[in-house]
Amino acid sequence: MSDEPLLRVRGLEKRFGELRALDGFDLDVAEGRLTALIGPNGAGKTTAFACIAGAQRPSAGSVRFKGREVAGLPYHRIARLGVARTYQVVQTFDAMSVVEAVTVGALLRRPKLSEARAWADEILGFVGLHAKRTMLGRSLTIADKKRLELARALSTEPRLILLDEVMAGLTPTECADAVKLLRSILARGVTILMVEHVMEVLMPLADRVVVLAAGKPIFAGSPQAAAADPLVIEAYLGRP
Amino acid sequence: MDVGPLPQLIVSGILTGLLFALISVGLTLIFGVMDVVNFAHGEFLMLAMYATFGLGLIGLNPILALPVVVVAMFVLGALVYRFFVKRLLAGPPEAVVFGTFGLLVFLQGAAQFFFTSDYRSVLNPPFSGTLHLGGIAIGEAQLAAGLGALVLIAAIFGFVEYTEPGRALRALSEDRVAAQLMGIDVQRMNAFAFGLGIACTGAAGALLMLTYQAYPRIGTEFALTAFVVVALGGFGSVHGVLLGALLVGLVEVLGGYYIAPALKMLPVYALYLAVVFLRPQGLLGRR
Amino acid sequence: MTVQRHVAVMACVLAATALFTAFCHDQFLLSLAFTGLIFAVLGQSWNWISGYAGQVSFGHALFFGTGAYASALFATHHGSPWLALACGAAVAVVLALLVGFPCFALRGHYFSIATIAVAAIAEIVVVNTDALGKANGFELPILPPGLASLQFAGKAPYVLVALVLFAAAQIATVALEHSRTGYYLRAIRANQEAAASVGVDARAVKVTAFAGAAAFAALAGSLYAQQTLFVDAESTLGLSVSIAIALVGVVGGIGTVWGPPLGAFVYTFLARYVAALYGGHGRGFDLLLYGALILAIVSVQPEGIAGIARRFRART
Amino acid sequence: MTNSTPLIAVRDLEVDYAGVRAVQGLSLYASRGEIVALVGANGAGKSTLLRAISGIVRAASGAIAFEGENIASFEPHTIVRRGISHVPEGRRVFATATVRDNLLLGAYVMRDRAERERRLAAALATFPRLQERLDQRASTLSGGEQQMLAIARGTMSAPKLLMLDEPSLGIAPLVIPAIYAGIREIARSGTTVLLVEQNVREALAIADRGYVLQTGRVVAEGTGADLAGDPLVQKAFLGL
Repeated sequence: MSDEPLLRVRGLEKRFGELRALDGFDLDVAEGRLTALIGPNGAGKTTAFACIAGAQRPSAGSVRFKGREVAGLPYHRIARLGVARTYQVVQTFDAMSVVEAVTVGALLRRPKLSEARAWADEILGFVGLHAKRTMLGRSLTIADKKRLELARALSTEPRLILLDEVMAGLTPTECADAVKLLRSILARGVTILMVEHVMEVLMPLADRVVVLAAGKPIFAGSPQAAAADPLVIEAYLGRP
Repeated sequence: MDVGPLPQLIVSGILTGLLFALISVGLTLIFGVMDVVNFAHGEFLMLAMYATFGLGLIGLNPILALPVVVVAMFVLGALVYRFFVKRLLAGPPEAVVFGTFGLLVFLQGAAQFFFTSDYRSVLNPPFSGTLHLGGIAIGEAQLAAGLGALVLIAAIFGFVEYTEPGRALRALSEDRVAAQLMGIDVQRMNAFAFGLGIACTGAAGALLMLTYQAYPRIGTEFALTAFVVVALGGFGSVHGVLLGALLVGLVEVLGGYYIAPALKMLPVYALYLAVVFLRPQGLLGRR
Repeated sequence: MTVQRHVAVMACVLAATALFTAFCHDQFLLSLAFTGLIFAVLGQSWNWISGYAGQVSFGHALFFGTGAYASALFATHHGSPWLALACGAAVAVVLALLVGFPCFALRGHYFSIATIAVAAIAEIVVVNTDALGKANGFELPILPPGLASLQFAGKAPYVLVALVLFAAAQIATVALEHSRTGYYLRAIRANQEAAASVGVDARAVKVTAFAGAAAFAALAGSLYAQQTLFVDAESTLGLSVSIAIALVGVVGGIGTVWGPPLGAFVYTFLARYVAALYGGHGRGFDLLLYGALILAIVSVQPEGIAGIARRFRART
Repeated sequence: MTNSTPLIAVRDLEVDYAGVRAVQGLSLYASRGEIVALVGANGAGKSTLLRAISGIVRAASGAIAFEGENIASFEPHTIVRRGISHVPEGRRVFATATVRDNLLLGAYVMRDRAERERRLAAALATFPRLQERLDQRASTLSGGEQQMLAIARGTMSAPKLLMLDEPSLGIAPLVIPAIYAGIREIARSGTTVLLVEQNVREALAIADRGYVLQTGRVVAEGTGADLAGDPLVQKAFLGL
């Protein structure tokens, strides 16, 4: 029991009609670490996230979080157990102000509004969005919307946070800021599982990468080893 | 074996269902092509009924008035799209719901104001007799309305299935982006589809005047039935509409006879709720 | 708006209405004020679910009618109209839970049409039930006037009672805006999927708000029944009532504290003005005007009159 | 027009997609009769570029010159009429329509009936497997056949420029050669092809020239053969 990782996925399958988006997906995520999920387009990374977080119901397989089976539980129940996420295409509450949007997340563990607002402010300070707390979600830049999503996810005090392409579309400076932020999230004791395609970012950051191709894991190990693995290169570039 | 009134009721249910189908096919067409639930759909039906009544005053019976009404409603529909619905589609998601809802209130108010709440029926009905076919008695007017609806539904199906604009409509309702990549002008086709949908309703309005009376709130009654029909068949499914309409027609007529006339709509609404709770995509709809 | 601002506006509205009631002796104006307040409460309760949570209902008369019928029945058979108010609200809450649970699995137009269907079923059932007076409705017993019997000689006391209910609805709405449920409702409207990702059980939250809204609508229905001493299906459960309630909300502005009262004021004012101009023929012209108003508002300012006011404030 | 003016030239294009600036100051061109491959990792902006050219997504700034005319602000249906056809990612055939109807929809902008029939015959000659499936619904086709249908549909409007987005994605490996043979044949008949591919080696093998894209910019260009041996390509793909 004690040696089971924080998240353990076994034989996960997700079918959409004929298409098998996930086809026997296995994954272990160790507590307190940053694990990265990479793979070519259409490999099933976002579907894997959706199935782990509960946004979609897996067709088969097991997802154990903190030693407990969570596959097929409703989305909000899994969030309450301590899994938070961001989206590949940002999903902010556009009509709410920044602090209100984060308060929605903060209310999960702090039902009293005043406490939730205070906590939201603290998290906004942590992600560097405090100065924009009264702006509407829809008027933020892309980088700030991503920060807002991150703040909303963190405000639920998750044990595990799933980050889907948080770096996409960011300028190099914004990327560097994001890397710093990820490190400080790890320092808070939050485990990270992230989908990312900029390997450059992952190299110094990830403890372990899992490469997904056609719905199956084809490699698990250090980022350096992944970049040199012939199977991984073939998955990306096609057969030589 | 005595089968009682059942055959009579079934015929009557089918004839009623065909008219429902004609009204609903317009609703589902508009929804399929542009994702708009036209809450004012019944009010266009009401307008068409008044138009038919008006044309009756200058001597055209409903059958002769039908083509005039259809063309007028098509133009009206296309204009309403061009100058109103198009703007709503660019706004927030509730805009379309509230906009067509506002249209409902506006048109109903206008009818009450200009035509009063009186019931109007055409003064020159072309059919008045009753046919007796093997023990089944059918009003000629009801039969004519049902058969007229059948012909028009067949025409619409044929149009959607076998013509170039019909193909474009189907393409748009299936995948808007892919349709654009084929070179289909979405705004033009939307206006066309809205016009066509309203024209279908217009035709139904003309046929309804063979057996019904026009009054300002008749639209809401039929629209409610049309929503049920469309939801049963699956929103956007043209073929599903025929199935849904016949089902609703039969349920309404049989329910009215075997339960109580005043309760005839009860099983229809119950059927709607049962279907949306158990099979939200409708009987033939795709998810 | 801050809470202090709400309190200030509230105080002004209450004082103005109370003064008007004290000094106005025109029974017709008073009965208009009563209607306006009832519609403000109805529009506000509709706003909870259709405005804040964005689930557009066209069947809200269900709860107005439930309150009217339940309290009328209770008052007829058991006496105290005050208990009847509570009874009407309780029945409406139970009904809201029963109806809301399956209906909130539906989204968008499927939900809207389901609300119409449920209200229509209720109307058909009432119209065909002997104990409820069928289509003719039934009259409430006339009791000696007084606060205990909730029956009064003039219209003014009714307005004051409605004013109390209105104040309660407004306070409840401000409280809702500053509560966990209020935040959750707005998050659901903004993005239900993202709300679920931070632990919001959308269906439970919506059902909760629905039950609260039903209670207020039922209280409005009970007061209405006590004032007219008569209930019938069409004027309490009919689709046209549901439409009028939504109209008040849309015209005033959804998702705001002061939108529905504003919409109710415009609604009753227009009706009165039009009736005065056109006499008995006015029926229909008011709808025409509201329809035109909605069309104009939706194409120009989808946030309703309250939205226009807010925009104006933001500019100055 | 002389052969020295390219058929299409994109200059300093910036495009936002799904809230991200997916194309950031991109320039490239394609001459008549060329096959030009666009390769790069997820999120490099390839699909967004195609969407901007076909008008599905509006460019934020920059120019798209097609036969010397800037089409950057044109409506999609006008762009199709100008002679650009876009076969989108994920095939997007009209599933409930028959194969024939799908093909005829491809020729929607052609008024001449006889010409339409000629195009139909040509398309069926390129992909003979569609011939026997003409009256079947597109949904009954296999993934590979659907891809053939999508490409054939794209050629029905007799385009001068055919843009293909990931034609080998999610297709059984056995079918891919038939698809590529079809693409080669279409190019031989004089149509310029812009090919976006994940399968770099395959794409560069048939391309005259290629561009390597990374985070919305061109990082390398050259002939197909040159790029195929360039270690930069592998780096770009793995996001290094």
